Amino acid sequence: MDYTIRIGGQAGQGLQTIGAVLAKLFTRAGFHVFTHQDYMSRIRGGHNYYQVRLSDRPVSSSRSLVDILVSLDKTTVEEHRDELNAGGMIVYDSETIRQKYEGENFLDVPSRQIAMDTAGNRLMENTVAVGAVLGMLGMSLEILEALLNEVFARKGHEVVEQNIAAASAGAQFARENCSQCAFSVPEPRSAEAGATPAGGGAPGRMLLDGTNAVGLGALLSGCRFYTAYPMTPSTGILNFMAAQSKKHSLVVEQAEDEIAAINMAIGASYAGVRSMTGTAGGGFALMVEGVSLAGMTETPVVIYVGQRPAPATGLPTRTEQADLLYVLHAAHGEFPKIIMAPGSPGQAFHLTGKAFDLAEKYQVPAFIISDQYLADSEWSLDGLDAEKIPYHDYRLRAGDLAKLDSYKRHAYTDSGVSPLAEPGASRHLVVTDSDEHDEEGHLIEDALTRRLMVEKRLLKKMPLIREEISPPLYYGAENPEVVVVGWGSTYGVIKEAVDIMGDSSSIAMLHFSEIFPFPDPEKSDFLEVLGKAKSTVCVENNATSQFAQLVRAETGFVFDRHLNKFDGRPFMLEELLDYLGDAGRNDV
Amino acid sequence: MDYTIRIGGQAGQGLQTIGAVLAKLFTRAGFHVFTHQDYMSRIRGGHNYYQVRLSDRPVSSSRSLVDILVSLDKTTVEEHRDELNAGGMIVYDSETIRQKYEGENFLDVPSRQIAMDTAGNRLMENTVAVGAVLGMLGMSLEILEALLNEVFARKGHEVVEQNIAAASAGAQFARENCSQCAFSVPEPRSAEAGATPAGGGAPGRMLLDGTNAVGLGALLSGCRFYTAYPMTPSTGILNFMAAQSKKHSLVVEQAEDEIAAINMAIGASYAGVRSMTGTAGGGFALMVEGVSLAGMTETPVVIYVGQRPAPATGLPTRTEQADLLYVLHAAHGEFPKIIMAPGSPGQAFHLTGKAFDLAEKYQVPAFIISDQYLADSEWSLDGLDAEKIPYHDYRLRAGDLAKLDSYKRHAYTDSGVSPLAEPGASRHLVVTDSDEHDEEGHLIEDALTRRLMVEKRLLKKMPLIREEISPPLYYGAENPEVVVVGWGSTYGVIKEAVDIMGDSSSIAMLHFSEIFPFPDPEKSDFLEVLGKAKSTVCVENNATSQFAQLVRAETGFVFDRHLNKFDGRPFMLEELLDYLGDAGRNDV
Amino acid sequence: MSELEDFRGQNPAWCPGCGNLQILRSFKMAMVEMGIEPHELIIVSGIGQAGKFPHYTKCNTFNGLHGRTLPVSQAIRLVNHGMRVLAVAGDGDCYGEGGNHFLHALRRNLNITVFVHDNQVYGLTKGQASPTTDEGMVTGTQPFGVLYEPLNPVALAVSMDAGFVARGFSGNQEQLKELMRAALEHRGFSLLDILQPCVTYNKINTFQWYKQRCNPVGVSHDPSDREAAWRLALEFGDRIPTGIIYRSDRPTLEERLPEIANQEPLVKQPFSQGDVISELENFF
Amino acid sequence: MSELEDFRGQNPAWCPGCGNLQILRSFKMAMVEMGIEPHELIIVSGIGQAGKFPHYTKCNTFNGLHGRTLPVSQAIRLVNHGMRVLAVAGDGDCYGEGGNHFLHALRRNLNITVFVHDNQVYGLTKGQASPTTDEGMVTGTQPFGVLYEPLNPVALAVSMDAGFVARGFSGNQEQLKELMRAALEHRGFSLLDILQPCVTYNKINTFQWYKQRCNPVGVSHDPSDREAAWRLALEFGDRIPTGIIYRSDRPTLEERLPEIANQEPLVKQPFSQGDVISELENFF
Ligand SMILES: Cc1ncc(C[n+]2csc(CCOP(=O)(O)OP(=O)(O)O)c2C)c(N)n1
Ligand SMILES: Cc1ncc(C[n+]2csc(CCOP(=O)(O)OP(=O)(O)O)c2C)c(N)n1
Ligand code: SF4
Ligand code: SF4
Ligand SMILES: [Mg+2]
Ligand SMILES: [Mg+2]
Repeated sequence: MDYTIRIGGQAGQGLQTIGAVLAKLFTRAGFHVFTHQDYMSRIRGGHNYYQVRLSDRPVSSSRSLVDILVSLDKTTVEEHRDELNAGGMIVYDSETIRQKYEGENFLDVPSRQIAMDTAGNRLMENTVAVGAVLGMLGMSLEILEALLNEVFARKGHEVVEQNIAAASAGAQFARENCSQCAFSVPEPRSAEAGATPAGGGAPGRMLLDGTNAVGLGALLSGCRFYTAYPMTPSTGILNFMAAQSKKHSLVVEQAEDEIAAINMAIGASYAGVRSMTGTAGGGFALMVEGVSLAGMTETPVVIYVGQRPAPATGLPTRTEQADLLYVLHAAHGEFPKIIMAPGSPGQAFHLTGKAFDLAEKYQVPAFIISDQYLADSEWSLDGLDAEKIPYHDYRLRAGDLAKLDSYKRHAYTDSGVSPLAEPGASRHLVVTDSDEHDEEGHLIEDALTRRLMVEKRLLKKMPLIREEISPPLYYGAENPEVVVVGWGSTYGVIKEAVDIMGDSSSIAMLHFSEIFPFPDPEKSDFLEVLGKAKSTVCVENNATSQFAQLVRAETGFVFDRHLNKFDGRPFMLEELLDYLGDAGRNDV
Repeated sequence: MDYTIRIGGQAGQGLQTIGAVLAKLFTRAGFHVFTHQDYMSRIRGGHNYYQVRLSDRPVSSSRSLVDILVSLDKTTVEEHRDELNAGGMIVYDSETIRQKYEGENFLDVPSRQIAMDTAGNRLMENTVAVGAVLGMLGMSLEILEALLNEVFARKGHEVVEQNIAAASAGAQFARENCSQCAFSVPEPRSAEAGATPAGGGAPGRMLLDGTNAVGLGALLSGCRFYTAYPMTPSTGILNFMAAQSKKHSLVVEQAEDEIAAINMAIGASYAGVRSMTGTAGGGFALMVEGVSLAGMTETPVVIYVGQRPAPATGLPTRTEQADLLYVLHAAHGEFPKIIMAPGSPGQAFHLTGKAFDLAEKYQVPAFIISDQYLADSEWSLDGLDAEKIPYHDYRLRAGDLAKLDSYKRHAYTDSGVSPLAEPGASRHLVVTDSDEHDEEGHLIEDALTRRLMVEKRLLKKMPLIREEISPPLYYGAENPEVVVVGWGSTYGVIKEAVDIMGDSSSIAMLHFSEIFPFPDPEKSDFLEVLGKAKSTVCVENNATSQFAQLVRAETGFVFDRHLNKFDGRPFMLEELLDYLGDAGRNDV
Repeated sequence: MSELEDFRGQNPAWCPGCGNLQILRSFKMAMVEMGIEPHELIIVSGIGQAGKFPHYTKCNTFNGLHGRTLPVSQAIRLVNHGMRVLAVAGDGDCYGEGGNHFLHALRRNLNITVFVHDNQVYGLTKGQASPTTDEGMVTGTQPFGVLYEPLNPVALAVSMDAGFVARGFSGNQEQLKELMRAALEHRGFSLLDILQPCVTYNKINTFQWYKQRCNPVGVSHDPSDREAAWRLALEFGDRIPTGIIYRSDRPTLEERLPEIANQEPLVKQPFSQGDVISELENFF
Repeated sequence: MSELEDFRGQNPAWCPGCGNLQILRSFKMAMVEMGIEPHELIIVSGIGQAGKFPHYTKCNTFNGLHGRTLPVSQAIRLVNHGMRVLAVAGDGDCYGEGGNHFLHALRRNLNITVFVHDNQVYGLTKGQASPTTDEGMVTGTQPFGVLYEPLNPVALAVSMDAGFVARGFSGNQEQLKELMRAALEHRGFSLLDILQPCVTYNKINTFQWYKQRCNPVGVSHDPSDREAAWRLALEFGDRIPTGIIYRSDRPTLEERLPEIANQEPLVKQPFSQGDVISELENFF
C-alpha cells in the first residue's frame, strides 16, 4: 500500500491544515508518512499544494503521481488532472470552485453545503474534505476525532463536536458516493493506533519536519540564545525557539538585520552561553564577515543556513542545494569550520546536537545546511534518541577559574584549543580581538605571533576536528555496480530508489551528511566502493555539481554521471528511478 | 649590480617620502627598480620600512639582505643590523636617534645639523638622507635635482634650492666620510637619464604600483562611477579615482558601508555607465549579497578585492593570498563570475581592462584580486600599452533602441547574452529583478522559466566566457624538471627565482593571472608540463594551498610540494631560492 | 501624456483588501495627472510586499535586494539626473534591513523619492514585528509582544533635516495622490511614509484604526518650521497627522557635484580613451 | 576598590596629542571613582583608533568588527545583565558602518553605555570624511569637500527617545569623567558622544576649535524636557553644548523580558536536558 494525496489550492484556503491533519492521523494510525510542500511567495491566492504519502512500508520521498487530488480550486484540477495514478481520484466541491467536471475520476463532494448542514459554518468545509478523504480510503474516524479534540479543545466542546460532525458527514458522503474508489488501507496497527504520545527515545509514532528537528536539537543542546532576521526557509526555527522561550530559560531576539544577528550570536557566546542564528543563503551573505569574526576570536557559534533557489532573491519559497561551496568557503582568511548537511529530520536532530558540541569543543563556527525541501518535509519516525545529543559544558566557569593562577584566553596548547572562560565570572580577564592577537588576546603585528596563532587556530585544530567526522552512510548492496551519491536533503529519495532498485540490480547509496572537514577516506572505504563500481552517479539539486567538485578537490575522484535539478523543485522518486534506468518498474 | 636600500623608522617620520624619491630617481636613471613596503596599522610611531631595490638587470622581488639601511630611529638599527649584505652600510644620525654606533658598517650622517646649516630647516633632514644615499652610491645629483624641482615647484624657487642644497651637502658628506663604501653604480643610460616623461605606450621609464595600475586600467576602460568604503589595502584606488574625478567626467562617492557600495555600483551600471567598487576581504564579506544581485540581474560590475591577512580584522596593513576560494565561491546560488589575479602592475593594468570588457560583454561581475604586497609594490616598466585596453560599449543606447520594435531585458538568446539597454533612453522599458524573472524581467515562479533562465544565465554563458580566458604564463626552460606554480602577486618573486636558477637547473614557472573560469587545459599544454616535471611546487601566501585545491578540483592534478607563508609578509627572493634548493648561490 | 491604462502591469498578488492596492491606484493617478509616461520613470524596489509594486505597473524597474533600494536609487540618480527615480520599500525594508542607507540618503539629499509602504509589520515573511510595529503586539517571533518603542521615521527624518517629509494613508487616496505629486516634484530627497493596513498580519493597526486616527495637517502648519514639524512628527497615537510635515531647502547633491552640476547627465557625457590617456604620464 | 594603576594596559599607539589619550585618562578616573574593578566590566570595541581603547586599559574585552560594537554589546547584556557593558566606537564605526545597529539599539534600550570617540573623521584609515565630518572639508576621497550635511547623533538620539544622551569633549577631562559616570550609572541605553581632536587628519576641528566652542549646558537645562533637549542637540556651530542633553525614563529591555527580568542572569541560570526533553512529545 502506497498512496499519495495532494491537496491543492490557493494560499489562505487552508490546504496546509488539511494536509497537516491527514499526515498526523496517518502517522498515529501507524503508517509510514512522508509529506512535502510546494508553495508560492505570496500570502493569498496563487497555486500551492501539500502532498502526503502514506504507506505500510518506510517511505522517504514524494512521488510524481497522485492517488487522491483534493482540489480546493479550479487551478488545482487543471494543473494536476493529468498526474493521477491508475484509479486515482479528484475530490472537489463544484459549488466552491464553480465548475462541474464529468468523468469517473471525479468525486464532487459538496463540502461547503455539508459544512453548513452539519455545523452551520462554511469554514468547516476543510474538515469535511478531511473526512471525505478518510471515507475514500475506507478508514475509521477514531483517530481523527482524537486529533480534533486535541486541536480544538481550547475553542470549546461545541467546536470540537461540530468538526467531528462535519468530518463524519464528509466521510459518509464519500463512502456512499465513491463506488469507483478502489483504495484499500489495512487496519491501523493496533498497538499504535491512537496511542498516547511517548517521551523522547521511547518508541511511538512521531511526525517531524526538518525545521522542528533542528529546533529540538538546538534546545536539547543547551542553546540559550537564538537570534535571527526572518527569512524563508529559516523563519520556522526562529518561531520554534521563540515559542520555547515562553517555557524555558532561553532568550530569542529578532535582529534588525543579519549582520546584527551573527554579531549578537557571537556576543552571547562570548558572554558564556550557547548561541545560534539562522538564515537563508541571501541573509547568510550578510553574516559572512561575522563568521570570520567567530573564526578569529575562536568563539563557538552555530549557524543554520536554509538553502533556496538563488542567486539573489531567486525563488524564495522553493528548494535548491546550491550554497555548499559558498558556505564552505565563506569569509576571508583561513580558519576551521564544521559543516553538517542532514538528510532527514532524524539526522537534523542529531547533527544539530553534534554541531553544538563540536562548535564549543573546538571553539569554531559550525553550520547546519538544509533547504526548503528538508525544512518543510515531514517524516514519520519511531522517535528521536535524545541520548545521542551530547551535552558537555566545555567552558571554564567561576569554580574552575577560581582555581587558576593565571588565565590566557588564547593560550598556545598542544591541541590548539585554548581555555574558554566566562567573562566576569572571576578576576581573570577574558580578552579577545578580531585583529591578530597574542595569547592574552591583545592585538599584535609581529610575524612570529601571527604564525603561531595560525598554527594554533587552524593547523592544529583542523585534523582533530576531522577525527570527529563520521564517514558517509553506506546503504544497499555489497560490492554494488551502481553507486548513487548524495548529500543533505536528497537522502530520502536516493534511499528509497535504492530500496526499490535493489531487488533487481546491484545498487547502493553513499550519503554524506557530515561534509566538512571532509570525511577521511582512510577511515572508511568509500573511495574503494566508488572506485570499484561500474557506474557512479552524483545527485544534486543544483546546476554545477558542487558536491562532486568538492569530492574531486578532496579525493581526486571523478563521477561518471551527474544528475542535476535546478528548477526550484525537489527530486520526485520517479524522476530518480527514471534516471537510474529503472523507469519500467511500476510496482514501486 | 643589485642593491637593496631599506629605509626604516616610525610612521610619520617621512620614510615613505625618502623611499619614493629614491625609487623614482633610480627609475629615471634607467635602472630596474622594485620596491615594497612593510608598515603597521598606526599613524604615528611603531616600526615601518620601505625597501628599494635597484639593478641593471630586471628585478621583480625584494631581497632579505640589504646594502644600505637608512635608519631614522634606533629600532630600525636594532631590528635590521643583522640583515646586512657583505659590505652593507647603516646610515643614521646619532643626534636624531640619540645613539652612537661604532663599527665600520655605520655611517653617522648629521642630517639634522646639515639641514639646519644648509637650509636653516631641520625638516630637510630627509632630503639630506637622500643625498647621502646617492653619495654613497657615487651617483650624480642631476636627476634628483630635476625631481626636486618638479615636486617642490609649487612651493617656490627657494624651497627647491634649499632642498637641492641639503641633498648636495648630504651627498658630499657621504662621499667624504664613507671610505668604506664600496658601492659601484654604472652611469645612467644616457638616452633615458632625466628623459622627459613620454605618453602611454611610448617607451620610457615608468614606476608604478599595483594600486595605480588598477586605477589607470579602470580609467582607460571607461569606468565612470567608483564607490567604496575605505579599507586598507584598497583605499588607494578610491583616492586615485577621487583625484581623477577632479579632471574627468567620473563620479566617485564614498558609501556609508560596503553594502551600499556594491549596490550603488550595480545601480550605476543598471543606469548605463561602467562602474566599479573596491574593498578588502572583510569589506567584501558585506558585498557578497550584492554580488549575487549582479549575477541575477546580469548587471556588469567590476570588484576589486585587496587581500590582507585575516580572518576578521587580522593584520590590516599586511599581505596574504587567502581569499581566493572565498571570492570564487562568494554568494548564494550559481552564476558566472570572472576572476583576475594580476601578478605585476603591468598585468594589473591590462587585466583591469579585460575585467571591464568581459564584465560588460557577458553582463557578469568581474573581480580583480590583489593584495597589500602587489598594491604597494612599485615596479619600473618601459611603459604601459594602452592599446591593450579594449573599449567597446556593448550597451544599447538611444539610437539602437529607437530601431527596435520590442525589447526584453532578459531575452533568451543562443549565447545566453541578452540585450543590455540604457533605461530611459527610449520608450522601451528596462526591467530587471532579483527574484527569478521572465524574459521581460518580471518575477515568476514556474519551473520551466526558472530552468531556462539558469540555462541562459549560467550554462550558456559560462563556456563562452571560458573561451576568453588566456592560458597561464609559461616562463623558463623547455621540458623543465621543476615547475614552480603561482598565482597573483607571487609572479615577480617566482619569475626572478626562475631567472636565477635557470642557469644551473631545468626550471620553469607557470603563473596564473586569469583564474576563473579556470583556463581550459585543452587550450594549452600546462597540464602536460606539470605532468612531465620531476617536481612541481605550488607557492602561495596562505596556509591552506587554496590555488592547489582549485587546480585539483578543476583538473585533478596534485602538486608534489607546497610552499606556504602566512605570517603576513611576502616571499623574499632568498626564501624562495632557499626552498627551491638553491640556497648556496650568493651571486644572485 | 499618459492614461491610467498605460500603467497596467501584472495582476497584483497582494491579498484582497491589502492597502498596497490603494497605494498602487493613487500612484497611477498621480502619474497620469503629472503627465509622466512609463519610460520616464525608474522605480527601484526592495523585497517584501511593497517590493512587488513596480511589476504591477509599467516603468523601468530595478527590483533589487531586501533593504537596498536607496543605494541603488541614489547611484542611478547620480548617473542620470535627467531621470525621475522613485524608490519603493516596506517598513522592514527601509527602516530595518536598510536603516543605515536611510540615514545616509537623508544626508546626501539627492533628488529621489521614497515611498515606504508602512504596514507596521513584515508582511511577506508572515507577520513578524517590523521597526514600526506598535509596542505590545504579539507575533510568532515576539511571543511576549514587542518590548520596545517603534521607530518614528518621520521624526527621525525631520531630525536629520531631510528635504521633504510627508506621511500618507492608503485609505485617503486623494490626499495620497497629492502627496505623491508633491514628493515627486520636490527638488531633493523626499520621504513619503504611507500607513497601510496589512489585513492578514496586522490585526491592531487595521484600516479602521488608521481611518479613525489619520488626520490631514491643518493649513496653518508651516512645513518649513522644523520645530513645529518635529512636534507634529512625534504625534502618533489617537491622532496621526498626515500631509507634508517638513520641507527644507537644502541644496541637492547633484547640484553641488561639479562633474554633473549644470551638465548633461553622466550617462550622456561622452567617453573616449583619448581624454584620459595622459594620466599615464604622471608615472614616468 | 581600584586604583588608576590597575587600569594600565598596553602602551597606546595613538599619535601624540590625540584626544583619545585624554578620553582614556578620564575613563580610568571614572573607574576608580566608581570603584569598578577591571574584571567587573566588559568593553566591546570596534575597529578604528577608538577600537584600540580596551587594549590600553584593563578589562574583559571583545574587540570585534568595524561597526558592530552594538549588536555584540547588547547580546552580552542580554545574556549577563549582572555585568556592566561598555561599547567604545569611532564616529565612523557607530554612525557609518554601524548606523543601523545604532538606530535599533536606541529602540531596545538595554542598559549598556556607548562612548563614541567622535573626531569627525576616519582616523585609522587616514583621513576620509566620516558621517560627522563638517560640510566642506576636503580630503583625499572628498576632493570637492564634503557635499552634504553631517549627521547629528545627539539630535537623532533625542528624536529616537534614547534613554540617555550626552556630549562630551576630550579636552574637558573633569566634565568628561562625570559624564562617563552618569552614563554608566544610567539605567538604560546611554550614548556619550565625545568630541575629540584628531591631530593628524582633522585640521578643521582642532583642539582649539573645540575648546572655543564647547560649553557645558547650564544648570537650567532639564534633560527630561525632550523638546528643549532637541533644540540644544541641534546647536553645533559657534557654540556646542556639552553635558547631559537628554534623559528619559523608559523601561529597559532586560526589565521587560520575562526570561531574565527579576531573575539571575541567563548565563547563571542552570540548564539540563531533562528540563526540555518533554518538548519532543509535541510531535507524537
Ligand atoms: C537579506 C534578506 N533578509 C531577509 C529577507 C526576507 N524578507 C523578505 S521581505 C522581508 C520583510 C518584509 O517586510 P517589509 O519590508 O515591511 O515589507 P512588507 O512585506 O510588509 O511590504 C523579509 C524579512 C530577504 N529577502 N533578504
Ligand atoms: C568592514 C570594514 N570596512 C572597513 C574597514 C576599515 N576601517 C577600519 S577603521 C575605519 C574607520 C575609522 O574611523 P572611525 O570609526 O571614525 O574611528 P577612528 O579611527 O577615527 O577613531 C575603517 C573604514 C574595516 N576594518 N572593516
Ligand atoms: S500579507 Fe499584508 S501586506 Fe502582504 S499582501 Fe497581504 S495584506 Fe498586503
Ligand atoms: S590619526 Fe587621529 S585619531 Fe588616530 S591616533 Fe592619530 S590623532 Fe588620534
Ligand atoms: Mg511591512
Ligand atoms: Mg573617527
